[in-house]
Amino acid sequence: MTVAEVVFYLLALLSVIAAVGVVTVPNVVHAALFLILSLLGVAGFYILLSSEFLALVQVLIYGGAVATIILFGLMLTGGRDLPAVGPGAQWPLALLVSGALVVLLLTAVLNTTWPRDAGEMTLISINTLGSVLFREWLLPFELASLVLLVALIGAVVISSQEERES
Amino acid sequence: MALVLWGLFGVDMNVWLDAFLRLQLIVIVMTVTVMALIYVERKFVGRIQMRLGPMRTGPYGTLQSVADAVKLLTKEDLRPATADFWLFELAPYVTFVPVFMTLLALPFMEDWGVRDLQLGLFYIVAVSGVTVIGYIMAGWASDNKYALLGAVRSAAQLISYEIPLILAVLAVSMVAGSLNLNDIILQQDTIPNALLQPLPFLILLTATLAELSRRPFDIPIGESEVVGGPWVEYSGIRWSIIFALTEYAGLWGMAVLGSLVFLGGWEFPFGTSGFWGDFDFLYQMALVFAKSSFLILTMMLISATFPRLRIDQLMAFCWKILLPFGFLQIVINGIVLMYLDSEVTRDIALFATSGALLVAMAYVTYLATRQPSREARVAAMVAARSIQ
Amino acid sequence: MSPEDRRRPQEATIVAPPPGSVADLFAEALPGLEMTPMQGALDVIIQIGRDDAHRVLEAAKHNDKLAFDFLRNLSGVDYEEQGLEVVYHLYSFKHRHNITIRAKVPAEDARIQSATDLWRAADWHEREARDMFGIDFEGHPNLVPILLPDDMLDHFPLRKDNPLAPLEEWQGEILGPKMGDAGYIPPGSGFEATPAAEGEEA
Amino acid sequence: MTNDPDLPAMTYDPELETIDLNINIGPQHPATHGVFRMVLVVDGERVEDLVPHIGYMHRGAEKLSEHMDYRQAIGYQDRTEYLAQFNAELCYVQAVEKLAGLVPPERAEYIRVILAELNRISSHFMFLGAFGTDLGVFGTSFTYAFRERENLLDLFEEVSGDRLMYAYFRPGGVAWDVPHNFVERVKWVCDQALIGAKDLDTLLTDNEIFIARTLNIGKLSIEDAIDFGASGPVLRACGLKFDLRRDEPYSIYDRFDFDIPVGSNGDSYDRYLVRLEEIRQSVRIVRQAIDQMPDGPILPEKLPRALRPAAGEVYMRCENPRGEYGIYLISRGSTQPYRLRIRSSSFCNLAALKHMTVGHYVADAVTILGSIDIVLCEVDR
Repeated sequence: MTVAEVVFYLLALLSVIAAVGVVTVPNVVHAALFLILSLLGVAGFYILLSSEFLALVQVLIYGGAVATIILFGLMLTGGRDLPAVGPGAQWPLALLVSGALVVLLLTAVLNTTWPRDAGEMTLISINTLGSVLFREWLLPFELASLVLLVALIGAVVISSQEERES
Repeated sequence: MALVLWGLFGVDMNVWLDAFLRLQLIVIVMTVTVMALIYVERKFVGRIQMRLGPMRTGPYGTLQSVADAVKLLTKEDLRPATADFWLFELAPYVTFVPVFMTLLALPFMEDWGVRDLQLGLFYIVAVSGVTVIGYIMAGWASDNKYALLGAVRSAAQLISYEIPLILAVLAVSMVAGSLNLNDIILQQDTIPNALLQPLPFLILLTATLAELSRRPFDIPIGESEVVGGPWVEYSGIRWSIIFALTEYAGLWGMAVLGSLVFLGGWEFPFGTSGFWGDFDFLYQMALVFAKSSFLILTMMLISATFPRLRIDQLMAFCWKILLPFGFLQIVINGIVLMYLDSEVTRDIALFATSGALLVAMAYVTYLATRQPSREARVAAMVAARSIQ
Repeated sequence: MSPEDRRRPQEATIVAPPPGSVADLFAEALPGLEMTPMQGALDVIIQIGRDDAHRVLEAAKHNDKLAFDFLRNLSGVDYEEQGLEVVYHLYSFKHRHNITIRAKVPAEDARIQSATDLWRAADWHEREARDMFGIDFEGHPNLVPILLPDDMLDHFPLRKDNPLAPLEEWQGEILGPKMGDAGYIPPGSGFEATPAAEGEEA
Repeated sequence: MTNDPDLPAMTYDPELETIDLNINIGPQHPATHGVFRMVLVVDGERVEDLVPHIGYMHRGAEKLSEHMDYRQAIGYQDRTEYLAQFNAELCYVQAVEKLAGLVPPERAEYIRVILAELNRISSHFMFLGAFGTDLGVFGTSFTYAFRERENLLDLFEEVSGDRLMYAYFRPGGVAWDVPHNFVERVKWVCDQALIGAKDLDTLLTDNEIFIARTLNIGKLSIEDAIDFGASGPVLRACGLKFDLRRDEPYSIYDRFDFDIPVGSNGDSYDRYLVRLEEIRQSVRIVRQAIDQMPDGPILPEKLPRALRPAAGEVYMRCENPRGEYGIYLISRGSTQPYRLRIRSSSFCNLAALKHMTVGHYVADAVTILGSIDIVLCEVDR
């Protein structure tokens, strides 16, 4: 087993445990922190796959900003410990949906031809990434920006509306 | 010593042993630097405030940091009974580790950093952003209103100021055409980036102060408001990790980054001439030391003389002034770099546009914060006297 | 003079204020008002009854000739057998004159109408007078203790029937046997260490 | 847009409302200048409500004075107003003099006025230093101000024998004559105070952040200020030119030429400016007084061993650094005050705190509290 494999399994263990922690711990802030841990573990995978840029983006956006916003919201909602979540009346439906999801994912995984080894992968340099993003896929990229901008303006309008009413 | 160092890192060595030794070295250098910085800040600020600073421990108080460290390490480590155990205990480390990780990518001398990363600049910005999670963990786990308020403030401030920081760094990397710190430094052999890009340099300095929660941006930990903010309940060794290591290692790291990226690092006035042969690293070290010291002392001077901003003013400054001008700088850089081929015209254009933007930003800030002049205020006071 | 004579309070001789003083303006503004005007060391004083107090204060604030817009001070005084008094020191920025209004309040039925509707300054002063003298200011929006602990509602420190605690009295002239010894705590002073407390200390 | 009648009203979900947070600032907090406590109800960073709590320093100075000789009670004035002790003593001894019919000799009057004005300077320096610290200056304004305050305290110690609790004024004059080098020392101290005021002026007055933090913060209109019983720099900052030294002259203040600085806006910045300017005006008064000071006795020739003023009452008020300091003294012919009521200037100014603060940010609450310049011992007495 190479060092990379050992690191991979350690990271996998970390991510999976953290992901399980997200849905099992009763404290929502703990859950959010587990989420951050899980996301950072995923960033580790990217490094193992030699996609440093993706890993850093993962750390910057998910680990830094998004998770912080989630924490921010949770901290201010007051209630600390949620009551233990038991199976509700909708469990057959939930089972159906999650089963379908599993089947879908498995099909996708099995039908994809994977490179046998991480070393055989073509490394995508940041220059390639940049030119692909800003030349070939410029329109979808700009559209996504536009959607975000609209959401941003909407948030500002809604919050300022509340302020004016109160 | 030098030969030992060179021999250690020059030859091929087991990659793990090499990494281990380099890490050990950076830890030692960081610890010493942090203690020195604490002493320097106390002396420097003391002189600004017309007092002597520490004088008792050792000659001219030079051992004060050592004495403080011993005191802090032996102090009782208190934890509030209602605190969240794991989060409270882990928060200082979550705050400190990202700061330490930024140090790993800094090339302090030619060919010498812990690791030369292809995306070094981006790595530093991304990793340092994780610090905020430590702030939030500490603030929430302390079960204290001040800590909570401080955590909320730090979350808002640190995330907001990360964006101008990224923009500033991005502008420079556009000029250099690389995110590798060594490449960026090597391009500054004649003109440092601070001249080509004065506006991003200023943005970086401002955002650094905010990211490090130093005065005048120490809103999350402002003593007269939230009494230390997220760290209000910490004491002893945990507090020394936060205060000494995080704050001063962060200051040092950001100052070195600024001196490398904007002031030319070990490259600028002399270039990689190598006129000292094996001892080149001596003047390189001295150059980086001098430049980063200049930045550190500038930040200390600012933090010793300015009052604290208010959180809304801080956010407004970030979102309404720094951010638009940072974006403008990037757009202009893109146009200049795209259409100007000659290096001389390119440099002139970069300097002219960035300088013009800097002036424009200063003017907009002046307009936004314009207050009646002293003469107008005196006139108003005289007019008021006639009321009764 | 014996110590008892020294302690017997004297009464101030009432000197009528000079004609044309502020007291006359009050008589003009409120005809038929029962009041005793007198000249103090600095200001003109008028003494009125409790039931007239709010009427007089209202006139003092709103009458154009009086226009007392500044409540300098509001204090309670305990005159022992003559009952309590609430004293208002007022100043007018418009006419630059002063007045001291003393409203008599019987000690057994210590209540008076609040002046908070006229001057917001009266708010904290009245709360303090309530703390110290037990005067109930009717119509006060928030008459809770201000200087004293929140539960100290039945004990009025500045009333004359409320002596200083024995601890302070030791410094005075009543030093008895052993009183001068360091650390001696007289029995009954309320400051003796209880055996339980001693056990806890040890 | 919000009030468009055609659109359905936005549904209001109480579950989504931001919770109000109660923040307890004090009694042990670096910004409360003692043991003041305020409970802030904040919505985010905005102060929705403020509940001040005082009384932690209440030591019953009024009650204790009723059990003291008239001269013994002087010491309680020092302990009540511990930043402007001479001013408080001056008010008290004048109240006793008014009742006892004592007239202090000229020299004593000048000594008192000089010391009281110097005390005003030291008190204002204390304010300037602490105000900067409240705003987050890293101790620089504090050390600048304390250098000047130290000069003044040294002088006070030379005169009275104590750095803080002077008990130097007496009904009828002062306790003993000033040291032989008093005149030179006072002149030197005045020069130093002007230098210190200039240093602080250059450090703070035109600092953009300082202005941004104080201008239009904690505004008070003249009408509100009068209604709340505010006095001193808080009242003058609103634009009302009212100073007891000028409008109801006591002691010998009518002999000096000085300006009354007033603000125009009634905000924290104007309060700062007014205090800064008052330092310069006080230096002016001291310089005139030191030139005019005559030789002669410092106590009246016939001074009774035990003061026994005739029955009567007086409300003596003085312009102290923090505003109108009043002593309501009732004598019923004994050697002890029958009732001593201290009208504390900070107490009245502090009552306006809630009115000034609500609607501002948390950080502004600290600024506004600092700009009132409270002395907690004076508030609680």
